[in-house]
Amino acid sequence: MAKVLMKGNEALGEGAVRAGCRYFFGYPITPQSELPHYLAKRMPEVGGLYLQSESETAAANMVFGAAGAGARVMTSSSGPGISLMQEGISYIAGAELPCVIVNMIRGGPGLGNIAPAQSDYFQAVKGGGHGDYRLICLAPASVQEIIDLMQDAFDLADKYRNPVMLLADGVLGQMMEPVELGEEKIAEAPEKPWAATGRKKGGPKRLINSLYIVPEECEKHNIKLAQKYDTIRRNEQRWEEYRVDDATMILVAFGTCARICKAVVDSARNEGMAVGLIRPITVWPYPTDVITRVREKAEQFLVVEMNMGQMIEDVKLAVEGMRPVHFYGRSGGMMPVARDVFGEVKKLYNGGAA
Amino acid sequence: MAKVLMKGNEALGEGAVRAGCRYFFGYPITPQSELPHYLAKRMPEVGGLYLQSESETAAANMVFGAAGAGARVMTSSSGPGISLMQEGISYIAGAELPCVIVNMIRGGPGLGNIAPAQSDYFQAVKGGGHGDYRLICLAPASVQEIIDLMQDAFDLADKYRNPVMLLADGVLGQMMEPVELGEEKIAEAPEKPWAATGRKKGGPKRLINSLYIVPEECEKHNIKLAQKYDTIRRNEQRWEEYRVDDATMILVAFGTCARICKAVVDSARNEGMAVGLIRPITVWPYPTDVITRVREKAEQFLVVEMNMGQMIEDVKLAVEGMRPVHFYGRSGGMMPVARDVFGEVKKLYNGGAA
Amino acid sequence: MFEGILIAGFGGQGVLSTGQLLAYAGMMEDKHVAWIPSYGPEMRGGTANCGITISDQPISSPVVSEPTVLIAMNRPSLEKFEPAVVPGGLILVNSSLINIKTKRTDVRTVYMPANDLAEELGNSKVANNIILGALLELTGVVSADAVLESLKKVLPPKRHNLIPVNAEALEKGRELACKFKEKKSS
Amino acid sequence: MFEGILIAGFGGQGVLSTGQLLAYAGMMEDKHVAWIPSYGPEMRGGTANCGITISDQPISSPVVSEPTVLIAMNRPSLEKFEPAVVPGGLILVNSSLINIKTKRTDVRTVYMPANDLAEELGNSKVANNIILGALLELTGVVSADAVLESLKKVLPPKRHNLIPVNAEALEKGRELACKFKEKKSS
Amino acid sequence: MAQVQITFREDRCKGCQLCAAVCPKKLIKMADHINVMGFHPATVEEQEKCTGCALCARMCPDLVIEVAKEERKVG
Amino acid sequence: MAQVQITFREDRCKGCQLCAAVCPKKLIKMADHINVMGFHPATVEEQEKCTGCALCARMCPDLVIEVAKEERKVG
Amino acid sequence: MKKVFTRPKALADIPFHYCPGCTHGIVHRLVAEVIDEMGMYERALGVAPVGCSVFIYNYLDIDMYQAAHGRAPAVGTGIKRVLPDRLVFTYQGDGDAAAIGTGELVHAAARGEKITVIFINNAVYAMTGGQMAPTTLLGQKTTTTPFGREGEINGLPVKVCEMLAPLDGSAYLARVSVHNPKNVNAAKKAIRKAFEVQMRGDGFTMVEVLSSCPTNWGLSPLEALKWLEEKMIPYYPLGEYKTPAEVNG
Amino acid sequence: MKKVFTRPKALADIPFHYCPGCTHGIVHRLVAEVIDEMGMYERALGVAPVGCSVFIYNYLDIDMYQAAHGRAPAVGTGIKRVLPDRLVFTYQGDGDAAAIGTGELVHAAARGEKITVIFINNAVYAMTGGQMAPTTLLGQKTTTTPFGREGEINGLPVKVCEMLAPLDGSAYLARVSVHNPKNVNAAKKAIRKAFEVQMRGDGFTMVEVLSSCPTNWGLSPLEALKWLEEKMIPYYPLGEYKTPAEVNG
Ligand SMILES: Cc1ncc(C[n+]2csc(CCOP(=O)(O)OP(=O)(O)O)c2C)c(N)n1
Ligand SMILES: Cc1ncc(C[n+]2csc(CCOP(=O)(O)OP(=O)(O)O)c2C)c(N)n1
Ligand code: SF4
Ligand code: SF4
Ligand code: SF4
Ligand code: SF4
Ligand code: SF4
Ligand code: SF4
Ligand SMILES: [Mg+2]
Ligand SMILES: [Mg+2]
Repeated sequence: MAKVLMKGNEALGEGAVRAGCRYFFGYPITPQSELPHYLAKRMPEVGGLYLQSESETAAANMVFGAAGAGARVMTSSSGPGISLMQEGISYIAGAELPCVIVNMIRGGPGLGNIAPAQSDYFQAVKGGGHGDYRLICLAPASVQEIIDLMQDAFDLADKYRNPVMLLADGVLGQMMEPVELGEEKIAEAPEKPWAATGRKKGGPKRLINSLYIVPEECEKHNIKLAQKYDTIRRNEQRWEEYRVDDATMILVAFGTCARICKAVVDSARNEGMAVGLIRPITVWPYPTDVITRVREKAEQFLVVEMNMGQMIEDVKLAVEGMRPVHFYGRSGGMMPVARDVFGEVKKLYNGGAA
Repeated sequence: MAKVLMKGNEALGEGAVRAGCRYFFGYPITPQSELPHYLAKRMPEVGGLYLQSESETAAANMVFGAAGAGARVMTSSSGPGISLMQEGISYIAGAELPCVIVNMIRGGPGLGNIAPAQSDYFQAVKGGGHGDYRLICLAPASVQEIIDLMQDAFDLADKYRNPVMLLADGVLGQMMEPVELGEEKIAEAPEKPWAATGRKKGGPKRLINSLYIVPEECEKHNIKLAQKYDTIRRNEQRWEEYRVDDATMILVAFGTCARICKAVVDSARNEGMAVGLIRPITVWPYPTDVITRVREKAEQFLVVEMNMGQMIEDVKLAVEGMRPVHFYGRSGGMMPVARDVFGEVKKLYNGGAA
Repeated sequence: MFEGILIAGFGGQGVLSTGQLLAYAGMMEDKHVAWIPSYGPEMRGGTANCGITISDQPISSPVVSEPTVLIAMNRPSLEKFEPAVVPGGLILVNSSLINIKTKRTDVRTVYMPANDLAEELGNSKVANNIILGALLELTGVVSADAVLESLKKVLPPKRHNLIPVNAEALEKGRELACKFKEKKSS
Repeated sequence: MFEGILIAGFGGQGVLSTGQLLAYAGMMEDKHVAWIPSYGPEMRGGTANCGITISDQPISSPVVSEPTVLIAMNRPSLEKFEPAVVPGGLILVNSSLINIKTKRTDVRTVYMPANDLAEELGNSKVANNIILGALLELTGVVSADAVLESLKKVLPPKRHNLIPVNAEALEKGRELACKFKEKKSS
Repeated sequence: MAQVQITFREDRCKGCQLCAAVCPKKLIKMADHINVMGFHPATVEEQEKCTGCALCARMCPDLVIEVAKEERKVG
Repeated sequence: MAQVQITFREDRCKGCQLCAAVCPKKLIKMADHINVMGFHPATVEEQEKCTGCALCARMCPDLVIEVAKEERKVG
Repeated sequence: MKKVFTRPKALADIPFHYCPGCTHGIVHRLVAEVIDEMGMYERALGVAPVGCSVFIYNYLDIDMYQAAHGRAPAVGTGIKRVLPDRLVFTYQGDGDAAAIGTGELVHAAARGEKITVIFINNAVYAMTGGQMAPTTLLGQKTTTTPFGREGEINGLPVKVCEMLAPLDGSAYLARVSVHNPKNVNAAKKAIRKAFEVQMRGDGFTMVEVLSSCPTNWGLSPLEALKWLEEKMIPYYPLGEYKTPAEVNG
Repeated sequence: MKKVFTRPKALADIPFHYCPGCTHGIVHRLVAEVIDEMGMYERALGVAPVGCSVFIYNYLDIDMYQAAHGRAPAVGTGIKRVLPDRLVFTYQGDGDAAAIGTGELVHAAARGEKITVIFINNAVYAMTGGQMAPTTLLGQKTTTTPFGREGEINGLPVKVCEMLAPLDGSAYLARVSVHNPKNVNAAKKAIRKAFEVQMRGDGFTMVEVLSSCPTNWGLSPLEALKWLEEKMIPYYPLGEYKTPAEVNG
C-alpha cells in the first residue's frame, strides 16, 4: 500500500479505529486536539462514537463505564487533563478494565505551556493516582510507530485487563510523517465474559468494582494485581537498540528525545566514538533487562530527557550503581538540540573534559 | 503543661491552628474526617474559616486562591480525594504558593477501602500531578509528632513558597495518644509581598500564575524550581535513627510502619542481633544522606511498607547497589505485625534461612 | 507491664468512650497509652470496637490485633474476637446479651450479666462500667481512682451528675471480680 | 541531501499548506520527510509557521530550529527567524509585504514581490506557490513535478480547478529564480 | 375477612418500629427479647385482626415482613 | 457642531471593520496600505463630519480609536 | 395463599447493612420491584455511588458497576452509549450527585443522556459521618456545621430538580419521599415513570427521593420520618418538575 | 479638548493578542471601565481562566490570578474569603465555566459567594481550536461536530443563567451581548450592577456576555456579529434573570 502523510494525532485516531476502538470520550486540550477532530469525523464512518465529555474527569469515568460494558474504548489528554483523570485511572486499574489513554505531554507544572515535554513521565509510570497500580506505558517515536503501537495498546489492554497509556510529546502529535497503513483489517476485540452487559439467564452476576472493604480481601486483590504486573514485567519489556553492541557509552532516551539521540549516536560514531542508544518503547514495564545486560560492557550512561530528570531514576535502578549515569535535560517545552547533546557526549566520553 | 489525650486527626487541626492557619477548605473523606469536624468547631473560635468545598478539586483551587491572597491555608484528604487534587497541586507548585495538604492514606487503588495504608507514597513524592515539581513531604509517626510537624509544615511552606504534604496513614489519624501541646503561642505568618491583595499605589502588579507560554521562559521557571528543590534537598532532610550505630541490618520504615519496626528492632536486639531502624521524617526530600552514610557499615537493608513496594526505590537509589535491599510489605489496609516482620528479620539476618 | 485491650459491642453501648476512659486513666498514671477505634462503614452494621494499649514501654502499633483482654459486649463480638485473644489472656463476657460460652480453654473467662446489673443500679447505660470495674480488679492495668479522676475530665461538666452512678458501677464490677477470684482460688 | 525549511507568515497566507505540499512531494520522491507546525495560542496573534525537513537520512528532530531555507511571508517572520538560518542558507523574502532587507550577509537572499505577482496571475492566494517555485529551482529539494502531483492529492477534488493557477505560480517563481541565478552567475 | 398470613423474618428485624407506626390496626409490637443483632424485633400480636393491607411490609426498610392472603374466589 | 478630534492608533488596528459598520455617518474607511501586523487599518476620511459620538471607539475591540471633543461652555 | 407482599426477585436475599429505620432500604426495594414489574431483570444495569448505599451493588441481583464518588452519571453514560437498549440507572446520594458530582449530573441532563438517576436526598453525608451536604437545611446541625448551617458561611441548600429543569436535555424530573406508605407508593410510580421515559428514549430522567438518616440526624427512625415531613418537604416540595409531553397525564 | 473616549486606567497599554474583530477585547475594556468608574483599581482582584482570554491577566493592570481550567470560581472563593472587602471577579469562557467548571460555578452560586463571574459565551472552545462548547447551538459546525451539533449525540446547549436562577445563593444574573454599541452599553451597565451587588454583599453575581469568535465560526468579524444576533440571541435571550429586590428598578 502507498504511504500517506499523516499527523501524529491523526495517526493515533486512525490507529485506534483500525485496532477496533469504537468509542472515544474526551475533552479538548492542546497539543492533542487533532485526535478528537479526527475521530469526530472518523468514528461515525465506522459506526463508532466520538463523545466530547464535560471534563477529563468525566471522560475517564465514561471510559470506565464503556470498558466495563465490554467496549474497546479510549480517551486522550495532556498535562492538566491527565492530572484530572488520576482518580478515574486508579479506579480503572483497580477494577481491571482495559482501555487506552493517550497522553500527549506538554510543558508543566500548572498551566505551563503547550510545547512538547516529557515531564509527566513519573506520573505515567509510578502512578499519579492513588494505590498500588501500574499502567502499561508505550512510548512511540514516530508517526508510523504510533499506528503500530496503537494496535498493540488495545491488545495488551485486553490481554491483561489493564489500562494502557500511550505516552508521547507534543512534537509527535503535531508532526506529519509518511506512514504505511497496511491492510485495513479491523481488529476484533476478544470475548469479555466479565463485562457487565446484563444478567444472562442462569449466568453469574457481573460486577465492575474496585471496592474491597475488608482489608484481607483488598490485600488479596493487591497481590493479584502485583502478580499481574510481574507477569507484564517479565513478558512485555520492549526497546530498540541502536549501535549498542560495542558501545562504551550508552544514551538512553525515549520518544522524540530518542530520535535526536540517534543523530547524536551517528555523529559520535562518525568521530569514532563507541556510542549507542537504548530507546525504551515500553517505559512501563521499564526495559530493565537490556540495561542489566549492557551495563556489563558499557562504561557509562547518559540519559536524555525533556524534563528535569525523571526516567533517570529507572535507569539508575537498573544500573544499580555499577556505572555512572549522567543526565542531560531540557524542560518547559524546550527540546534538546542534537549539537548540544553531542557536546555533552564528547565531554563525558573524554572523561569530563570538553 | 499537662498532657491531653488527642486523636491524630484532631491533633492535625489543633497543630494547624497553633501554626497560624486560619483557613481550611476541604471535602470529607474517611479516614480523616475528624479533622474537618474539629476545625469546623475550632476555626470560628480563633476567627478562622472552615469551608466545606463541593469537591476536592474545588478545595485545592480554593487553597490556590487563599494562598495567593497571602493566607496560611490548608486542605486535607485521602486516596481518591488526593488524586482529584493533582491538577490543583501542580498549579500550586507551579505558582509557588505555600500551603499544607494533609494526606491520610487509605487502601487503594480505586475505591479500595478506608483502612490505613502507605500506597500513595509514589504519588506524594514523585509527583502525582503533571510537570517537574516536588512537594515537601513530612511523615509523622505519633500524635505528638503530628502537632510538632504541623508547625514546621507551615513554616517550610512559607520559607520555600512550596506546598507541603503531611503524609500519614489512617491509623495515625484515628488513634488517640497523649500529647503535650505546649504554650499556645500562635505563630505569625511572615510578610508576603508577592501576595496579590490589590494593587498598592505605585507598587508593582502582582500575578499568581503558572503559565509560561514561551518555552524559554518555562524552562527558566523549571530551572528555578529545580534549584529550589536542590536547596531543600540539601537543607531539609530529616530522619530518626534508632539503634543504628553498630547495626549490620537496617530497617527503613516511615509512619506507623516505623513504630512497628522499632518494636522489631528491640526484639532483635534482645536476641543479640545488630539491627537498627532509619525512620524518614521527610520522605521528600528523601533522607538519602543517612543511607549513604550507613550503607558503609550495614550489610543489608529491609524496607517495610504498607504497600507493595514504593519507598524501596528511594532506598535503592540511595544504596546504589552497594548492599542488598529487601522488602516486606502488607497492603490493602493490612498492617505489618511485629512478629511477622521479626520473622523476616531473623530469616535475612541468618542469611536467608528462617 | 503491657495490656492490649479490645472492647467490642453494638454502637450505643459506650464501647468507644469506655476505651477512652481507660486510656485517659493510663495517661494519668504516666503510662504509655494508645486508643484506636474501628471506623467507617463497618459501623453502619451497628457494631463498634476499639483497642486500648497501656504499657510502660513506647507503643509500637496501636492496633490491638492480639488482645490480652477482650471485653465482649454482645454475641457477634465474642464470636469474632475470641480467637484472637492471647493464651493466658482474659475475656470478659456480658452475659446479659450473650447466651453462649467461649470455646477458649487457655484463657480466663468471666461472665457478668452487665446489663441486668446496670438496670439494678437504675441506669442501663453503665453496663460497660461494671465490666470495666471487673477488668481493673482482675488486671490492675490502672487504678480505679485514676478512672474516676479521668471521668471528670472526660465527661462534660453538665454531665458530672452521672459520676456517682458510674462509680457505683465500677465498684459493682470490682466486687464481682473479687468473688470470681475467690472462687478461682478457693 | 538535507533541507530544513521554515515557512513563516500570517495565518491565511497558506503557510501550513505550502509546507505540507512540500513534504508530500518529498514523500512521493521516497525521501524522508517531516512536517511540523507551530501550534496553539501563538496563532491568535495571527502568525503561523511550519518546518519541513526533507532528507535522504532518517529525520531526528522534526523541529527546524536551524533552517537551511527560510521563506518569510511577512516582516515579523523575517525579523524573528532570519538569525536562525544556517550560514550559507537561503532566505526567500516576500517583498510585497516586507519593506526591509535582511541583515545577514552569509546567506543567499532572494526578494520576490510574491503578492503583487500573484495578483498579476489573478489569484492573490498563490503568492506562496510563487515562492515555492523559486525554492524548488534554487535548492532542487524536490521536483516541480512531484509538487504538482502532490497538489492533486492534497487538494480536495472539488478544488482541482485551482491546479492550473498554482502550476502557473510555481512556474513564475521558477523563472524568477532562474533570473536570480543568472544575475548571480553573471 | 380474608385469611391473612403475615410472617416476620425476626433475625433481619432492626427494631426500627416503622411497621408498627403505620399499621392501621396497631397490631405490631416490639418483642421483649432481642434478636441476634441485638434488636427488639417486631411481632404481630393478634394475627387474626390483620387485614393484609401490607402497609407494614411496604414501610419496612429491611424486608422483614411478608404478607400472604387467601385468594377469594369471586362468584 | 462641536469640534472633534478622533485619532487612530494605526499599528494596533486589526482591520476588523466593526468601527466602520457602526459609524452613523459612515466616515470610516479601511486604508489601502497594510500596517505592521499586515492589516488594512481603519481611517476617518472626513474628520470634520465626525460628531464625536464615539460609537466607533466603543465598538473597537482593540482600543484603536480615541475621541476628544471641544468642551462647550454653557451660557 | 397469594403473596400480597414479598421480596422482589431483583433484590438479592441478603441483609442490608443500613442502620435501623434507614429508608435507603425502602428505595432499593422499589427499584427492584420496578425492574421486576417491567421485566428488565436481564437488561437492567445499575451504577452504585460512593456513599452509604455503595453496597447496592450487592443488594441488587443484576449486573452492577461501582463508580467513583460523584461520577455515576459519567459511568452510566459510558455504559448506555455502548449498550443503548439497556436500562441504565445510577443510585446516588446528595453528596455524590449534588456536590462532587454536580458537573456529571448537570451534563448528563444537558446531553439528554438516556439514563435514570435515583437521587437520595438525606440532607447529609451519611457514610462519612454526618457532614453537611449541599442539601443540608439552614440551621441543621451536622458534624461540619456544629452550630447549624449558616447561609452566609456555608451557602444555601441546593434544589436539584429545580436546577435541572431549565436544561433542555432533561425529560423527567420528580421529587418524591418515602416517609409513609402513600409516599412510598408515589415514589415507586415515579421510578417506574422515569424508567419508562428512559426506555422510550426521551432523554435524561431523575427521581429525587427524600430519605431519612436517623443516625446522622440524631433522631429515632420515627422521629426522623417526622423531621423529613416537617422540615425537608417544605424546602424541597414534592412533585414532578418536568415531564415529556406524552407522560404528562 | 475633553476626552470622550479613551483607554481606561485599569487596562494596561499593550496590544491584545486576539483575532481581528474578536469581542473579548470589548468586554475587557468594559470591565476596566467599571473598575475605573467605581474607583476600585486598588481593591479589584481578577481571576483569569484558561481559554483565549487567559492573558487578561496581563491586560488588566490590577493584581491578578491565573486559575486552572474551570476553577476560577473556586480560586475566587479562596481569595474572597481571605479578603472579604475586595472586588473579586472571574473572567471565564463557556468551556471554562459551563463545561469543566460546572461544579465550581454552580456551587459558588449556591453558596452565594460574593464574587462576580464574567461569563463569555462564544458558543465554542476558541483557544483550543474551535471545538464544541456546551453552549454550541444545535446544527452549529465545530471541529468536533463536523456535521453540526446533533442533540441526540452531543446533547443540548446549556442555558447557564436559567440554570443558576433557581439557586437561592445567586443574587444577580444577567445575559447581555456586545454585538452593537447599544448592547455594549447595556453590557457595561450589567457589569457595574453585578460589581455593586457583590460589594453590597448580596450574594453571587454573574454576567453572561454573548461574544463573537470570528475565527472559529469561520466568519468575518461583521458576519460574526450578525450571526450572534440572529442565531445566538434567540436561543439565549438577553435580560436580567435574577436581581436582588433592591436593584430591581
Ligand atoms: C473523591 C472522594 N471524595 C470523598 C470520598 C468520601 N466519601 C464517601 S461517601 C461520601 C459522601 C456520602 O454522602 P452522600 O452522597 O450524601 O451519600 P449518603 O451516605 O448520605 O447516602 C464521601 C464524601 C470519596 N470516597 N471519594
Ligand atoms: C484541565 C484542562 N483541560 C483542557 C484544557 C485545554 N483548554 C484550554 S482552553 C479550553 C477551552 C476554552 O474554551 P472557552 O472556555 O469557551 O474559552 P474561549 O477560548 O472560547 O474564550 C480548553 C479545553 C486545559 N488547559 N486544562
Ligand atoms: S398487613 Fe396491615 S394490618 Fe396487617 S400488620 Fe401489616 S399493616 Fe397491620
Ligand atoms: S419496619 Fe421492619 S425492621 Fe423495622 S421494626 Fe418493623 S419489621 Fe423490624
Ligand atoms: S465618533 Fe461617531 S461619527 Fe465620528 S467616526 Fe466615530 S462613529 Fe463615526
Ligand atoms: S474596530 Fe478597531 S481594530 Fe477594528 S477596524 Fe476599526 S479601528 Fe481597526
Ligand atoms: S448512616 Fe444514615 S444513611 Fe447511612 S445507613 Fe445509617 S441511617 Fe442510613
Ligand atoms: S479564536 Fe475566537 S475567541 Fe479566540 S481570539 Fe480569536 S476570535 Fe477571539
Ligand atoms: Mg446523603
Ligand atoms: Mg468559548
